[in-house]
Amino acid sequence: MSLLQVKDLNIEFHDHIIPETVVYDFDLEIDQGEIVGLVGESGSGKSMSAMAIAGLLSRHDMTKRGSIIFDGTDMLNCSRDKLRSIQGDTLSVVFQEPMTSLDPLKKIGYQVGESMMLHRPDISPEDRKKRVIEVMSHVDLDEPEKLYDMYPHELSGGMRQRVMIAAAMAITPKLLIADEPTTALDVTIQAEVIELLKHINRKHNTSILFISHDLSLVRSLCDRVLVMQQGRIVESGSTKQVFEHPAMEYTKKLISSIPKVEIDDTDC
Amino acid sequence: MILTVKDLHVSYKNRKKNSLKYDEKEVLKGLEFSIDENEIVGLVGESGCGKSTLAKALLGLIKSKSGEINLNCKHPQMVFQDPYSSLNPKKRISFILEEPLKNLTDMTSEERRKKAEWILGEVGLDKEYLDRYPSELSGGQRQRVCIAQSMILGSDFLIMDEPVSALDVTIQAQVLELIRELKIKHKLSILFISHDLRVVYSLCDKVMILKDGLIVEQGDRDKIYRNPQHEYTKKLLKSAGITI
Amino acid sequence: DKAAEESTITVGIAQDIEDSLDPHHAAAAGTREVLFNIFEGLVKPNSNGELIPAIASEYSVDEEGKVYTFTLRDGVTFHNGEAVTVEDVKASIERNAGIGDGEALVAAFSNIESVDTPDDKTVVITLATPDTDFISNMTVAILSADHLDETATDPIGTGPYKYVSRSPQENIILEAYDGYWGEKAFIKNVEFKVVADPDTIVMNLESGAIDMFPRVTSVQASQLSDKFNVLEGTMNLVQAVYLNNDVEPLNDVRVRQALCYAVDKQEIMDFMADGKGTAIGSSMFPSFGKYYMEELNDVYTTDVDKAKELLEEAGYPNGFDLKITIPSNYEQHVQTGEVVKEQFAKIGVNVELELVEWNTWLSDVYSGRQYEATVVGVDASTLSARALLSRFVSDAGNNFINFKSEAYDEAYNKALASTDDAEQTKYYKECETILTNEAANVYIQDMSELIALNKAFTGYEFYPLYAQDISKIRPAD
Amino acid sequence: MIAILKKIASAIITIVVVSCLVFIAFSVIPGDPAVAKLGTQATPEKLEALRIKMGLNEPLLKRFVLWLSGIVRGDFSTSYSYSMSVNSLIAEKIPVTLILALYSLIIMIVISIPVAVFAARHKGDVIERTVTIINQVIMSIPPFFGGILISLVFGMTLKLFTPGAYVSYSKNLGAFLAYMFFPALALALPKAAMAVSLLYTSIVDELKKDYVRTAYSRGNSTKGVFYNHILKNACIPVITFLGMAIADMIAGSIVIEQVFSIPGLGRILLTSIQNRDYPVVEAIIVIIAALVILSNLLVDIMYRVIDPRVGRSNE
Amino acid sequence: MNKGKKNINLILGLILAGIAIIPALVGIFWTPYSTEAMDVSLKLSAPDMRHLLGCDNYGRDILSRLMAGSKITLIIGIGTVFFGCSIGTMVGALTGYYGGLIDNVLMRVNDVLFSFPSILLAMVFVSLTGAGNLQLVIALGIAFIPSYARVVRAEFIRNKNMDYVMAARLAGASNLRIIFVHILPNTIKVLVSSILIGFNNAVLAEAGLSFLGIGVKPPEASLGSMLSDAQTYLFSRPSMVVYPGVALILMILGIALISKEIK
Ligand SMILES: Nc1ncnc2c1ncn2[C@@H]1O[C@H](COP(=O)(O)OP(=O)(O)OP(=O)(O)O)[C@@H](O)[C@H]1O
Ligand SMILES: Nc1ncnc2c1ncn2[C@@H]1O[C@H](COP(=O)(O)OP(=O)(O)OP(=O)(O)O)[C@@H](O)[C@H]1O
Ligand SMILES: [Mg+2]
Ligand SMILES: [Mg+2]
Repeated sequence: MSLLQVKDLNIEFHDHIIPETVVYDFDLEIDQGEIVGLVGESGSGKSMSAMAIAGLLSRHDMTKRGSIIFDGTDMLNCSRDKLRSIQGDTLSVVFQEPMTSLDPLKKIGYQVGESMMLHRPDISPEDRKKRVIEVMSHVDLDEPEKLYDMYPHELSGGMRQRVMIAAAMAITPKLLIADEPTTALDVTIQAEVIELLKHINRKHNTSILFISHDLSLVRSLCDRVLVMQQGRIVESGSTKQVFEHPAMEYTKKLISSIPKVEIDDTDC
Repeated sequence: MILTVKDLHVSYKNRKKNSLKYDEKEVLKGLEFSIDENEIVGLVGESGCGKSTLAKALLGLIKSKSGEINLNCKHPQMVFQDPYSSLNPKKRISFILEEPLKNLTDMTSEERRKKAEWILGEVGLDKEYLDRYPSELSGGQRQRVCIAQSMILGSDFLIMDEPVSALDVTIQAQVLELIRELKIKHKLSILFISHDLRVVYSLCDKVMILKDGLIVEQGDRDKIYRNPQHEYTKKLLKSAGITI
Repeated sequence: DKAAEESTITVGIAQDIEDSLDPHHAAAAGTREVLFNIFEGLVKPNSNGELIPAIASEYSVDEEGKVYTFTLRDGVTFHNGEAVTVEDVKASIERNAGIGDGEALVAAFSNIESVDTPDDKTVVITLATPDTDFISNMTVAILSADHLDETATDPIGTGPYKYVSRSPQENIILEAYDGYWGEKAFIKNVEFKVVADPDTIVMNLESGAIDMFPRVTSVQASQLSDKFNVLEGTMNLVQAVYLNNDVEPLNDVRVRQALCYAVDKQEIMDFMADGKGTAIGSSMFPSFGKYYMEELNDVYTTDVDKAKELLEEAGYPNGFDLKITIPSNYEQHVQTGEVVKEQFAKIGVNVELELVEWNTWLSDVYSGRQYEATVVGVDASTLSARALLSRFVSDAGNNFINFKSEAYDEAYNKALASTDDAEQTKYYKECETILTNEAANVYIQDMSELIALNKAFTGYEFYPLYAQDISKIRPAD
Repeated sequence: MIAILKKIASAIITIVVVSCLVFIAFSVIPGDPAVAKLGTQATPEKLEALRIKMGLNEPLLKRFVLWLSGIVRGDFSTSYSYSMSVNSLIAEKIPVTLILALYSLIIMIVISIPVAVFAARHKGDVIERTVTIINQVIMSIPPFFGGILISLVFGMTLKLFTPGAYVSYSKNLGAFLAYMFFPALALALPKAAMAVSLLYTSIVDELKKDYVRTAYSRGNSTKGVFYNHILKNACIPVITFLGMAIADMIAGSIVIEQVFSIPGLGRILLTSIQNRDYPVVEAIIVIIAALVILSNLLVDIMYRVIDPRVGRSNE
Repeated sequence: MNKGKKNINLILGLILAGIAIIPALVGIFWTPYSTEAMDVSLKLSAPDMRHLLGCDNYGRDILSRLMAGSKITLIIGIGTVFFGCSIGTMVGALTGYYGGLIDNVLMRVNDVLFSFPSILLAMVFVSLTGAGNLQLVIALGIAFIPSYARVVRAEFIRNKNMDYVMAARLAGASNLRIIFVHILPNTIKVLVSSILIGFNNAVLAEAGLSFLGIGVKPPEASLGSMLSDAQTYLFSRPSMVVYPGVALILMILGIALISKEIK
């Protein structure tokens, strides 16, 4: 059985007078060790779907229908305690904005170690610190001991994103949801983060749901791709298939809007 | 030459923590380049390397420490990096567009209105947008308004500071198309700032690579993309996935 | 009385002692009434308004009224245990007379020519000019001769209570003096507690934070529960709309009379104290029985038409504008002012009330005499008619209303000169009548004084002077 | 550290400027302390004598220099109306006012944090709206009136304390603190209401931030997210208010001291203004200003302690 | 944001403020009875058909005095805010925009003012100039300048480096034009809420000064002075305390609710 099974997920907001559906009939399956890409224009519902999967959409003014089974747990109907025991343990999230997604007043070390503190209370603080530093060095952060006592604002965007990833990887999850982890970063750093994700996937066999609107990144990282438009999945399939033989107009448009650099043709 | 720059130094003065002294941080350390008429020059560099600083220094919005800037253009204009903060949220689009005309020409209000309608058409927006506030526009539309404002005086030199990086891929493509068109139609010279090598390639005639306050490489687009000399350029191209 | 030995009473006072603890330098009425318990003079007043011997056991005056001879009482001691000597008396009186350093602290004392101590029991005071009324000044406190300068910080007297401590704006604590020569105080500990906010008086009384408050208003009194007795006396002051006799149009006697006809004293008392208080018609209040002339109250009965007529005669048919300056800290005078404003409006006199701080009042109105009219109460510092009447002599330093009348000056001087009591009283009464007929001021009332006293205590006595004699108060059974 | 030293230096300069202004203001305003002291007994000769005794006849500059040099030595000269040095007069009163202000600061903090968190957790509920309304009503009550109501309710009706029965701290510290609770409450309530509404808004703002989602994604409970992450962040904008609140509390104590018969700085100040007892007035104003400046300095330092970003990035 | 809820608050605020302010507005032109005429026979009389809220200790119609008192309170509140806000805004705008020496000097002055608690400043000022509505307005106004100056200055500092200001400069706008035409409108939002808070504070401060006996001049009344006068009757005629108290609370509450929604 696959690690994650989402069927007919619908998300509806009620905070305006007319209810607003932002995700329709979302279907998704991810196997252990698989990297799945989710692309689509801004506002197409990528983040909403991902947050629903991570159990982070629990506001009064919205409803979710369908089913999300993660690792045998029904994420939509289980108790909050059950949900909490999964979040940060077997399922972790790396968010879109590394600049704002870290608590500005907590030290890096605390934030990386927080899920370990919450889910592995038996680990002593000293051990925890050791492990945190270890994880931090795994994501190629230099001088993790020094970083441990620093605050987010003292780090560059790339470093913060690594910290986010380290925090998500602190107790090796089965599924890592990465919501546009590179959008805010420089090209050179973007490439490094992609390498890092690949590395994690290979080393721990962690499944990754990679969300982006940068098609070139998706192409270089993912095994499978889903394309979303206005809350619906309009196309899905293996990366190669979708990029080389897009079925939908929309997908074609997306792919064609990547500025081309046609140097390859000329002799060099 | 519409612009020549010689040995430009720019620095920020800041009071650093735990110090009474001003801490001078030199961001640009001796730039030298020029821009021809009707030419788009791309300026590429990682975040924080001083691209926006250079743009503002060229237009005199921040003081440069030393060096020479020769700009043969009466009212050079700029499209700012962030379309959200570069439009006054309390003013209607019509006010924003007419502002340069009001301050720098003696057109009557009808003439100004006409001109605003016309320029809005040029950037592909309906004239009904004139009565809207910036908050009622999408990011792409705002960026068009910014471009429109920068062109309304008819100046022939523009600086565009990452005009597309805040935009969606599909809208990005539209805006780039617009810039191409405008350049041809109005014979503009543009300093185009971006960190996206792909975008730069698709638009510019010449490219400059900025690193650590210095231009490490500059020249014709194809020359640089095909045959990068500097290590940093190579790294940039590589991480952008542009393999040779 | 043994049970009362350790008893305690807390007395609320509206103002802290802010001038001085030294009785010779204390000026405020609020200070005098507290210090009354600590200090005594050669004689002291009793509650009937008579002077009784105190530190002196007896005294005599010569025929002419020039030489006063006092015999010290045996066994009078200061609170530090030392016996009072003639040197102490001499030093105290000379200090007030300014003998030695020039300036007399009390105007009447400048008349003293010499203070002699023929033996260690006798003090002889010789005056420059005869003054039969001088004895009323002999209530001045007797202080220890070698403690004079420390009195301001460590007051030592001979009274029934001795000073223990004070905390500015908080309290003044006294304790019964065991060595007191006279009838000893019933209550051992007394705390005078400053209750600055009048609106909390009732609450403080009801909560038990204070046991007694002199001078509650009738509204406050009406709100008290039956835990309290409300004793009624008079404040012994002359409340009036004092008029600056020098300014237009108040320099015209008809205008002043018109104002007198315009006020309705009863209405004022009704508003302020549910009718309590005594209407007065001149600068004298009833507790000075001998000098008080009730008939003067009816010289000007409220008569709006008459008032208007007088105004017309004086050339103000449409009235005029009048600014009444009132010290804002005296709520009862402010209230009176508000009522007077309405009453004057009926005859076309348009009043503007100007509230000023006490200090501004002192400097602008009282010393500077830059004002048109004011509402205050004037009290008497000694038990003598002169205390009230001397200020209206044309050239008196404290004649703040600029009253000028030759007839008055003459009558007053005759009163001073006369050695016969009946004759003197006659002249004083003449003075009062002149004040009334000249309408020097718009006299209103001697305000009623209501004392709220917890029923746990009894024995309170009113004095015709500012005094809270705690030594008479005793626990009720 | 140097930044803090600089702040301290500028605080000291401000205090000096305040002192000069105060002294000059009270030297040029009308109103003669000698008149005030002598009252109705004043005669020109007596006044003159007293003025000389008080040193009022000296030239302004000389008096100012004398006064300032006194202050530098910590000597505020002698009160006109009380026969004691201003120092000993005030030394006795400062603790009263300070404790009142601190006490109410503590009450304010203790009340406002849980209430604000509670309201924010129930955002949109009836509970939240009730809290908001009660809050608004409390903010609308003039402080002196609030004080009277508190005496009435807690003192007269519930008999939890005896209005007016102030006990000096030097006599009985326990009774003093017990008595001061209600005045402090009266002083704190409106500020607490203000703090609740600020903190509430701030928490709601923080709730929208991304790091909250991150905290949830790690498996934090709601309580954990609120108290571990949001609260500290939400406090930052409120800290500025804290500085102002301290100032307001010191000023507000003038009124509250009057209502509750507490002999603190406020009471002395009021009567001294009336008595033209300028040495006292000047001293108290300088001290209050210094306290306010000091508390702002503390707030500044607090910023640095709580928020690691302050002082490291530029303004 | 939920529109429905928003409107309820706004409407409630308008109603409450209306209850308090409309009588005040009417009070400018007309009151049922004279606010100063006294009548012993009506002293402390209970409400009846002729005197809907009864009469006070001088037999004056309480309703009329309430209307006039609200008017004075309103005038003082508005006057204070107007005075403090206009000067504070100027100071804040100039210091925030130009920075440098002007900023340093004016902000020091501001700090000095700020370090006097407002009520203290007003007390000293009133003791200098004497009581009176104008004096009160000026005294409180001066006391409130620093708070406005701070708010506006912060907004100007935040705004002056924004790209739209640079754009305006490129468009040839002068400094003054940038300050007043471009930046100032962007501070309105913040300013409005501090104006409303300031109004509340002014009203409360006036009440406090009345309590200390340095407020309006009797027989004129403000809600604060009525409240403080009526305390004497707290036990015997609590309603006399209730009326001005409620009027004061309604006024402040209403305006606070409105200000919340405007935010
Ligand atoms: N509270 C809300 N009420 C109603 N609609 C909402 C709400 N929050 C988000 N939406 C809508 O849900 C849709 C999906 O948003 P989502 O954040 O998933 O987009 P996205 O694909 O992640 O876009 P981006 O690439 O910009 O991150 C958007 O149209 C958005 O407007
Ligand atoms: N007002 C300022 N004061 C001090 N330092 C500044 C200021 N503005 C920018 N800097 C610094 O100057 C450097 C260059 O900034 P600049 O905005 O020019 O970068 P950029 O190349 O435009 O970056 P980006 O691609 O992110 O827009 C950065 O390190 C930045 O931190
Ligand atoms: Mg998203
Ligand atoms: Mg930039």
